[in-house]
Amino acid sequence: MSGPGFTPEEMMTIAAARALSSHDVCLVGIGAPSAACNIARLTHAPGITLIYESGTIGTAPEVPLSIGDGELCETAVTTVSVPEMFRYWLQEGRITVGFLSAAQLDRHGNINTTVIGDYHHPKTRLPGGGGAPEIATSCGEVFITMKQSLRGMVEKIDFFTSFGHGDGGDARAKLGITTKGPTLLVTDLVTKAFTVASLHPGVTRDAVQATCGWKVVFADPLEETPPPTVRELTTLRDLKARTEAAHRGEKVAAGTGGA
Amino acid sequence: MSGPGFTPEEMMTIAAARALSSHDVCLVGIGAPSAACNIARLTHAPGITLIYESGTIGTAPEVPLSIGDGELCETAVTTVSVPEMFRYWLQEGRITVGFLSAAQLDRHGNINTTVIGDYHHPKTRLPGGGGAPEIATSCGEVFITMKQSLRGMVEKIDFFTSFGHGDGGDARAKLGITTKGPTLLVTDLVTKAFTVASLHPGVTRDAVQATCGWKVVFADPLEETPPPTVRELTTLRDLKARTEAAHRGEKVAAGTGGA
Amino acid sequence: MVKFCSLAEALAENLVDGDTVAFEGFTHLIPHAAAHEAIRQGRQELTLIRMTPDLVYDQMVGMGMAKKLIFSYLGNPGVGLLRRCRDALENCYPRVVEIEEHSHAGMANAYEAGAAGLPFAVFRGYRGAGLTEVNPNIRSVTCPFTGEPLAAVPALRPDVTFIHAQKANRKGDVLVEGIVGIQKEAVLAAKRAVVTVEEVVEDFAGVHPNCCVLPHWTIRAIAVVPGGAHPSYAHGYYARDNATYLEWDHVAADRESFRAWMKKHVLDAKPEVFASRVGHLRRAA
Amino acid sequence: MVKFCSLAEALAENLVDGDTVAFEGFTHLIPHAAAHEAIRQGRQELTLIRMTPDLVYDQMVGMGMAKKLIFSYLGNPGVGLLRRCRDALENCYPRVVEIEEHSHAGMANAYEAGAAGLPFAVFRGYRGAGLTEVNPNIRSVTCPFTGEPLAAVPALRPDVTFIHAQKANRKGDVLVEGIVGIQKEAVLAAKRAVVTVEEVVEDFAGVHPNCCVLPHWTIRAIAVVPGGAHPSYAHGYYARDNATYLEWDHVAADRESFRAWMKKHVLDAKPEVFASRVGHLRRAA
Repeated sequence: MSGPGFTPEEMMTIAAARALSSHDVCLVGIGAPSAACNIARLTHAPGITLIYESGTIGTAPEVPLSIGDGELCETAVTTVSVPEMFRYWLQEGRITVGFLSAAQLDRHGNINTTVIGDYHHPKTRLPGGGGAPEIATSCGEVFITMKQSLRGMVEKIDFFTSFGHGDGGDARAKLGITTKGPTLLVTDLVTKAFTVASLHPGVTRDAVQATCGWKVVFADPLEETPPPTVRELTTLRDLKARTEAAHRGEKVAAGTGGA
Repeated sequence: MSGPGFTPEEMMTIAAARALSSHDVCLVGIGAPSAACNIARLTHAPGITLIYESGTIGTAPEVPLSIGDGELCETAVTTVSVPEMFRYWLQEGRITVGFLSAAQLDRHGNINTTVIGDYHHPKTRLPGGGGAPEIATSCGEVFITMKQSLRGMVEKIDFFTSFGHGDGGDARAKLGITTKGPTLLVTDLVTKAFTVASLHPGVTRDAVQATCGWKVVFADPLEETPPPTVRELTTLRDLKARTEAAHRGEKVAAGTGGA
Repeated sequence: MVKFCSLAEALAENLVDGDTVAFEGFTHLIPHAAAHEAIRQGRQELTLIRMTPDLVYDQMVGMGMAKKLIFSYLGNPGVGLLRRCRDALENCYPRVVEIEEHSHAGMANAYEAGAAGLPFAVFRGYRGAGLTEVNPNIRSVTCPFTGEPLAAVPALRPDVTFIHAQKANRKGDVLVEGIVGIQKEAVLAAKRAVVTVEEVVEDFAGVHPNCCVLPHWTIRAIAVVPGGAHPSYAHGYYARDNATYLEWDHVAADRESFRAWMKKHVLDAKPEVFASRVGHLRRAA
Repeated sequence: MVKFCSLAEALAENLVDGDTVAFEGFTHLIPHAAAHEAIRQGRQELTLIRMTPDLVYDQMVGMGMAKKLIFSYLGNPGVGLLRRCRDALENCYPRVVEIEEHSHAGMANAYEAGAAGLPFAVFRGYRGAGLTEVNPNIRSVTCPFTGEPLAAVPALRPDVTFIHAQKANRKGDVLVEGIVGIQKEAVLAAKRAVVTVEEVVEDFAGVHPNCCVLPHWTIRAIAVVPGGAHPSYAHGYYARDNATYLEWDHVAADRESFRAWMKKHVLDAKPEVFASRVGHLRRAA
């Protein structure tokens, strides 16, 4: 991928942003999902409603560093308590799209962010589910973003933090879950539904399989993801620059004992 | 009862007010209970916390006409939603005293405000319970105020709107209810716990029995309720005058099409 | 998407015969104008939900529009009984009206469960209460940790909820302030929500972040009806018209005086009349 | 009755060894100063409850004060993992720490049930989730109307809850604004509540009636600790110190650097130091 003018991570965030529309009510996780949701808001989906699990509804942050920043509240239509967020807004099914990341993911969209190894004797203890177990089952559908790696995209996840499609088929329906679950996976290399729909510019089939722990199925015809537009890329880089400035700026101020 | 300088109704409200202290957190019904609670607040119990089921906590109204007046909110420490009121404040057991009135009352403090006659074919359909069924069981204790009459104080009530002491004894405990239930009944003639503790000034035992549908038990020694003090009476009459002025004033204004 | 339109249009598009409908407001912000529009448009066979049915349901029951009432307090607050409801329940006039009766706690929890998308609500209630014997929708669940039996009621999920609020902004977000009652839950529990407001403002800049704001995408239609809560009140706009509540006790006492009042003040009136009804109450708000 | 006193006194009187305690705050208003006081006073065998354990519980776990953790997200928000908690759970260093793990929805509902005085919470959750197999406190109840199975968790009822709030008034009422999180529920669910505040004001005149205010009779003790939420933030007072969260990732990576940092910044410090930590963040609030 020599010199396409953007990184695979940028392509991932932008491809994820493209999947959102102005009609969506989107529950935002932190990290890549937050960037994708805000890129969508700042480019083609100005009407999108962004909700953070800290209780802010309809936010428009400049620099979403964490899921509970003051700016989320200041720019929100309203800010509600955490129980209300999980009861009236998530559980009721008002959220059309939930955005999740994964430490481990399997081919059926099941997610592990809890533990590597045995739950009771962990090799690596990860943060756990937070809002994800119910985001995965109460949102209309779930979009997953993560960088491809053999460590992350595995045949069998170590712990079912968030239910995707179980072992496939009608596993969700069997549990009485009526929402769609994971419908979209965007990685640094591809955009896929259940099969790979689209290779990001310059990516080969071999490169996709080399970083994925399960046998990849490619759509036919297989498309190439349109590269980022200038507007998309500028918006993303501006957002990233603001985030880094916020970190750096305050660090400097702290170091000098600031005003 | 010739010329004691106060009416039996005034004595009732003032005797009820005296049962409250500054440490109480009191859930206020409308009508006589509201007057009694506010007399207490304006005389000997300035620290009392008054809560109205409309969601106002720590109110200090001048003219509490209804349970949801704007003034209740304006003078409150905070105003919460109705579900929160019933869940976090009443159900949890934060209220020390609930004040209730009754259309029909029996000797065990069971209250009917639902129906006279058969529930499905009512002779008189009354308003029903509102907040009372849970006030009766979730408040630390319950004070009841009502005017005595053979129609109201009956051997057997037509409907159990709010549970008092059932058929007596440990009926509450048998239902798993840990609160005290009705501990005080103040009428226009007497103040009683389970037995009549105190006759209001000028009232005879015969007069009490003549207006009560069950066999009245008098305490021994039987006390006489101290008559209203000047401060109590003035406060009560001021409150009443303000309430009537509010009614009348707005009626006049409405009639003239006012500005 | 939220639509700004006339009250007549909002009601015509969102309330149909046979609907289960809530006109909510807890003493404050009672949607009288919306209820009067439903009366003028002659909706029939409605299941009316409200914690405190109040004058508006006394009027709708008196006009024969209600098939069923779901409620917890059937009184004229601070005044007494609702005489048209009494006539219906005691004498089946003008028609038989079914009732499903709860306590306030039961209704509040049922709306909360509806807003939360749950099929039922759990709470500690109805202990020793006679309603458990006459209302088959009051059931019980057992705590799987302590074994305590608790009350269960089905969630309320109206087809339509009507509320009156202080203001909307241009995007259609709705602000409710003061005694917020059960309105947020009633809106979020409903399939469709219609809001009458005192006014529309450009935006909610300066409004406190923790205020009760209903985002525009939770609302179907907004109609501007100044005074639309009269004779109840709108905090910050006008005071409660207590005299009208007292007067209603006399109007509703008699079938003929009721019909005459309804013809003059509702059937032959329009939403615009509400503004003139609160003129003298504005100084007191 | 609420008591205004020093943080040292408030903590000494309200937290004892073996308590089940919540230091709550959802990114905003995290009670760092109170947690540091608990560390200085050397409380032991605590059961620590928090949705997002964050730096304060990483510190308390690292100091060996925690017998058990009840939580739903064990991360450094926006940064990564909590390395002292990892060391405890992966290597039992400095001691074995039991865990009871939930989802955010489970914890939020459990606090709500605690505030509501119920023994358990019902919600639609944990469907297909592995936590149901490792946490025996995740059970099920069946809707008595629809037959739907729903998740049940026991109510959270801490012995003590500590929160940080913007301000108290002279009577001891406490105001929380902005992202209010789970603080109201955590206070109302607890047997005792202790609040650190940025400042005490005469009264709350002008504060919106629907703001989150905890009445004085729901609080045991109030201590004024300006900056007491640092490195988290206090809406209207100072911004989040993001650099400190990044720095923590390095501090906590190593047992020695952790001990050295704790000695310097916690054990040898006093609550008053928090005010100086937020000086440079006030312009950004």
